[in-house]
Amino acid sequence: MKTAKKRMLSGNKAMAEAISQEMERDSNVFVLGEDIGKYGGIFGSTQGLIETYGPERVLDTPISETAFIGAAIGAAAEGMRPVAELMFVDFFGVCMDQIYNHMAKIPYMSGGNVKLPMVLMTAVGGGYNDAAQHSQTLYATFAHLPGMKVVAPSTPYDLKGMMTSAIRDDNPVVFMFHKSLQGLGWMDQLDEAVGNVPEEAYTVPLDKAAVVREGKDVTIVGIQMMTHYAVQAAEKLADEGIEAEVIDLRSLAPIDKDTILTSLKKTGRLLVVDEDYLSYGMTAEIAAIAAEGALYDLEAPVRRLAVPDVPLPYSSVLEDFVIPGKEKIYQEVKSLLEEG
Amino acid sequence: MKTAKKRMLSGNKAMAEAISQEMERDSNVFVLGEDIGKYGGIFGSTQGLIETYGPERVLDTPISETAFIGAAIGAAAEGMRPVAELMFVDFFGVCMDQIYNHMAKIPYMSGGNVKLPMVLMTAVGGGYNDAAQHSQTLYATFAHLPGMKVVAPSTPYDLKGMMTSAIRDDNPVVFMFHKSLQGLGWMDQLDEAVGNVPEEAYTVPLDKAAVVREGKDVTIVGIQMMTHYAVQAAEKLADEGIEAEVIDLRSLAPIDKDTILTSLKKTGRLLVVDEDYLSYGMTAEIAAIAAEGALYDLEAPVRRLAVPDVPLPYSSVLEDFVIPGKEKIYQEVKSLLEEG
Amino acid sequence: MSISEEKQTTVPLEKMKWMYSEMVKIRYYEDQMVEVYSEGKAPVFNIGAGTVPGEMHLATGQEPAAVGMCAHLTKDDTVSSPHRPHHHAIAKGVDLKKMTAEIFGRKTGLGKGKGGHMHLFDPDVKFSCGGIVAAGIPHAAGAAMAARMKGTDRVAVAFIGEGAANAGAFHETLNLAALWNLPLIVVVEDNSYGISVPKKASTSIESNDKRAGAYGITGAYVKDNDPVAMYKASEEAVTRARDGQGPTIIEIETYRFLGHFQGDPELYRDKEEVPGLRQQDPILKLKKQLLASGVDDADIEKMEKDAKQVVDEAYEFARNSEFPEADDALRDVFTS
Amino acid sequence: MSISEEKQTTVPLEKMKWMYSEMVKIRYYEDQMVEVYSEGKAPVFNIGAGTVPGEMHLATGQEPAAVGMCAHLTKDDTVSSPHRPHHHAIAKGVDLKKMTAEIFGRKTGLGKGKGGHMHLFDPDVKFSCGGIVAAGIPHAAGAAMAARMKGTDRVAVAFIGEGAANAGAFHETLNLAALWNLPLIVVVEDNSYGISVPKKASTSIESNDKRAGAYGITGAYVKDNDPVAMYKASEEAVTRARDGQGPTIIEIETYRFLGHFQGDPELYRDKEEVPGLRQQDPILKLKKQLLASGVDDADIEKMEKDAKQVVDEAYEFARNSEFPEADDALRDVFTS
Ligand SMILES: Cc1ncc(C[n+]2csc(CCOP(=O)(O)OP(=O)(O)O)c2C)c(N)n1
Ligand SMILES: Cc1ncc(C[n+]2csc(CCOP(=O)(O)OP(=O)(O)O)c2C)c(N)n1
Ligand SMILES: [Mg+2]
Ligand SMILES: [Mg+2]
Repeated sequence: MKTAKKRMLSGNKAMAEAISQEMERDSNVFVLGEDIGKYGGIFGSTQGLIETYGPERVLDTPISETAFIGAAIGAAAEGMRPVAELMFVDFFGVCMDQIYNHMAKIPYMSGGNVKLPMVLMTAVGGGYNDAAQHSQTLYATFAHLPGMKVVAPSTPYDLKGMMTSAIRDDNPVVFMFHKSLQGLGWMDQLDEAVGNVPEEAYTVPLDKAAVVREGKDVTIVGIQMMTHYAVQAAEKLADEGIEAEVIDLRSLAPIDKDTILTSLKKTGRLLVVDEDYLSYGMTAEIAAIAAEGALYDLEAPVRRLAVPDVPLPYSSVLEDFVIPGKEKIYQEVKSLLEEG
Repeated sequence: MKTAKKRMLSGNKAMAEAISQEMERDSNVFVLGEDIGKYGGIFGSTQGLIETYGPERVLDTPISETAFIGAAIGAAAEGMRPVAELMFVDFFGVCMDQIYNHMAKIPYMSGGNVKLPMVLMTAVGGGYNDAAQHSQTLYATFAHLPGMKVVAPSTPYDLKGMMTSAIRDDNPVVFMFHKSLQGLGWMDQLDEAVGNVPEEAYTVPLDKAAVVREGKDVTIVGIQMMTHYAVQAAEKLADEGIEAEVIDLRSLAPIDKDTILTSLKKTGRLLVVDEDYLSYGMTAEIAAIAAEGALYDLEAPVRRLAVPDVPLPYSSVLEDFVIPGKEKIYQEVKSLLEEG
Repeated sequence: MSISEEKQTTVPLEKMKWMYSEMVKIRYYEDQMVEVYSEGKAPVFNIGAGTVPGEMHLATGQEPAAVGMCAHLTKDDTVSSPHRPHHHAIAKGVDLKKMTAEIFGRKTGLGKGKGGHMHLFDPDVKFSCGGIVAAGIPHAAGAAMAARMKGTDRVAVAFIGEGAANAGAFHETLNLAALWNLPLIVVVEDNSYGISVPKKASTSIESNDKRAGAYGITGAYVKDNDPVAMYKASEEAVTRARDGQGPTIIEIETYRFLGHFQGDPELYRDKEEVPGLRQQDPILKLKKQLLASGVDDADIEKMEKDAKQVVDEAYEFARNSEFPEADDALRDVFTS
Repeated sequence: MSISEEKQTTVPLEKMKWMYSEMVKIRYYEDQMVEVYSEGKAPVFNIGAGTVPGEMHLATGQEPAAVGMCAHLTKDDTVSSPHRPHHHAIAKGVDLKKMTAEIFGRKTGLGKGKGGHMHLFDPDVKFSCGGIVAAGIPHAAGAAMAARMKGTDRVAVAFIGEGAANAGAFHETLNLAALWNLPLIVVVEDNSYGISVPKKASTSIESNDKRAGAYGITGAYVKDNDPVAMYKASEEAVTRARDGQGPTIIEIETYRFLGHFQGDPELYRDKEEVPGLRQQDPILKLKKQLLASGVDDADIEKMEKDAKQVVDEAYEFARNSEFPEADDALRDVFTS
């Protein structure tokens, strides 16, 4: 029996704990990627694993993403359960063929006869001036293509629970973790990057959004950092008597339409916030869901906030301008409430 | 002076003519890709070029998409104007890093100091049972990522005019041509794949949609094959007194919002049809544009028709089921008109 | 290193006969496919029409690579194959009925009609193929990893064309496999072309076994499309892999009797080339060797008849199978 | 093939002096960057804070590769560089003020603050770099193609780390360059690590010059981080390229004195390793050689002073430059 005392863990420790527990539970689970051994993963998601499970189950790879992700696919087809790390999601372009043409399609093309129980985990997100090739989230790039579940948890609790679900799932899961929410010692120290995490293994579903704040005046949908900024903005709005409902999407594919539509029925107003690019992005999909399924509930045009179709610029002044933050969300909601 | 007589060309001949005229006009233009020499391009887009310009300006490459697209970038940075062919868009995963992290971002990252005047042309589309790895359009995959213009012309006239514009443009342009609209001898012979094409060089803008059929009752937005199917469906609807306005999007990025919003003001109803995957796709973006900019014009919820988030299946019965066609569009419009 | 050509292993007669009948089966299978593929595509050829629509890449002439290697594999060893997969599938023992039904787009197919000719998966004999050049190499490496992790002596073989050896996946995977000492064999079938591009216009060295040196592994070259030489080179490579001595690259000189795909106008090669190649038909050569080894005409006829019968039954099965329901298209994206 | 080590070309004294002062400049530049980078990151290290935020990969100890090669290049030759670019940029003659301003995120920077430390572009001297491992190799090949198409004798050099030689882009591009006989040189800087992964855990052979054999081109190995040996190997390679004799791979054994990036805890290497490497500082060695060649202390002091002054001025310029306007972020996506 656990004590009621809260057990606080950082995001990356929560992930590493999930992986470790699943490795303990199932000898078919193994981990591979760049610098995931002694280094423990650049963002700490594999810390401690090599010490516990040794280099046979925790494999540092060469800089050969196509080879090692492809090998994970081949191993999964034989019943192993690999967890492969693509260090930054920004690198997807060197190995996307393996991800989307093979990992995501083989189960379907085989008529369900080949299962690929594997997790591709990858770091997303900007906000620390790592510029155009190391700051993207690319949520929609993955979520647009069928055959992979795509999740992006926002809290240590969900990072652990959804990682456990992902490893136990018999389908390929792309697991995106946000660098700023890992609780890294060398990044901005955010309260949101640390949270209560039960020690025992538990699962969180891979297809459910969460209402993280209830409200009646407007619905704000976000994911990862944008969810947290939305909550912060909502608190500020609350001081002015505006009650925003904040939804943490958590899963990009499959997407939980019901939670969104239910909320819109109540609030009649929608702001979608995304750290990914604006056009053809998550904000578009959710706006479309609203236009299809909640048109008669909407009291004002849908609003979208996202990176305005520019690569992520380096300089702080520029990056701050393009990535939505608490203040922009606050302003956008204020202006949205004046309409309609 | 040209005679008024119509000069009918197939889609691929129209493209090849544009490339040839630009090679003639500017010695910096050259072409590279797999089987683009003697074979003339698998889909005929480079036919006749090697005969005219020789193997020094028309380069057959090894199956090394990262190398040759990357080399095109390097050559473009030095003032050349390469036209590179990615044989099927489905292969993007082996070279997407070069495309989206370098071709699309270097101009921005260099503060505009490096220009990359290049065209990446690629074949898209299904409908001939080439299955999951050779039938995709991936429109949104490219259009979501900033820094490239992404166009997908639907007629021989536009194929020539937009290719000419693309080659003359100082920015990277992804030029998608639809296999079924090339007028290939070994594919289904479609009337739409042949059309009037002036002999002299001309340009068609890379950022304008076209209203290809006017109507007042409903707006159907499509691109390439979906535009043609929409027109066919519109003709059938016209027999029943329903006047559909059909918009050929032509350019995915930048997207021509005005043409869409203007049409919606008139019709109040929107159906978006896409040969790409449904979620996070072009249908989402256009639905979002409507939800943001035409909410008060909409008399009924927006409708979307697209590949229902499954890989493209092989068997005809299955493929026909997932790719929208004339009949589905017709049905969808009928049902849309009953609402609201 | 290159396997010494003088080395005289003798090939057991049973294996010779197996190779012969498999080659006949493959050849007959492909010949039938030429016919079936053209059904419904006349008078105007339309790739999307007919009994078997879509692209069709046949392996007529390339049988030796498949049989010489698969003679050493059990159903627990893994094979990955590219867009030209029938010879490998047949030699590996893929269920021929289900494979043919898949190519016919039927519900009874290996992938319930979802995969098609380029996407055949038979987990029972650990066979897979795919339409993206070189992409199967890492899959085989992964199977080789799994074999090791599970403590077995299984091996994995990736068949590719010579054109594929210039793709990044080739290099990345061979480095990885060499580094981790995986039981992986990459067989490069040099049929002189990648679609229309001749090898000398795609490959900066003469043959890809030479690239073994870049990974510190063994390379072997098999010339003249010879199934017996392929058998021997494969034997050494498979033995080495099972013994934990790491990967091998085998390149075999082979012949593509047909176009890249059915419908290929083949304007890029000399009209005389194929007839010349056909004169060196590996099946006829092996037949001569069998006869010289004392197998008699009747035996051979029986083998041929049996092989053909299996193929006929497979086509029959496919033709009589039902199509999937349209909305089956929505299933099998995820398993639950 | 490997360049014979005995071959005794003499290096002109002017070139030796140039290399020395560039190495000093690079070293001093990086030393200053260590300081500047830490500004605003104490007491708590936060990568996104301070004068220079974001990742920072310094080249301290790796100067020989850059100067030995760039000594043979003019501003019309092209250099592509990876995520660790300062030494190459400086040796290639990139505008140091604009480069530093870029790293400071200022409007006056090479990319108006949009690129940052990993994305420096100076078309005036044909320099570029990028943050994706191995991605710059094909860019250099493209520049080499352009050089040929324009009928010039320009060459292109891609600098990469030893870790990058296992990426697919390396293989694809070298095959292409060999095939097309491009004036391309790939310099592999073996600093023993790709982040934390030692070379022996990433690379299946001892050194990457050996991989030249896989493309039928020349490979050369430079040991001991020796700028003079690098100069000689580069001279041969550049001459070969200008003469139309095709590509070369040069691998140089070099030393990474610092972590992979600033802030790297370096738990994967022995505490004694770096002090040992520092004892073999290539700058000190070259200084000795210069002194032995008759250059006197005063000359050297002057060179050092001048080099440092240029660097100081660049930092000064950067520090005093303005930041871009926030909405400049929306410009330069497309040119019109
Ligand atoms: C990554 C990728 N690029 C290009 C293609 C198109 N393509 C299919 S087969 C082929 C030629 C393959 O040549 P080779 O590897 O020699 O095999 P062969 O067809 O001769 O059996 C090409 C270019 C592809 N399927 N995948
Ligand atoms: C395609 C890709 N994979 C991974 C990374 C992450 N990464 C950045 S530098 C680096 C190590 C590079 O090692 P090496 O090539 O030896 O260069 P060094 O850092 O030693 O100079 C890695 C793995 C990347 N930037 N790009
Ligand atoms: Mg071939
Ligand atoms: Mg290194």
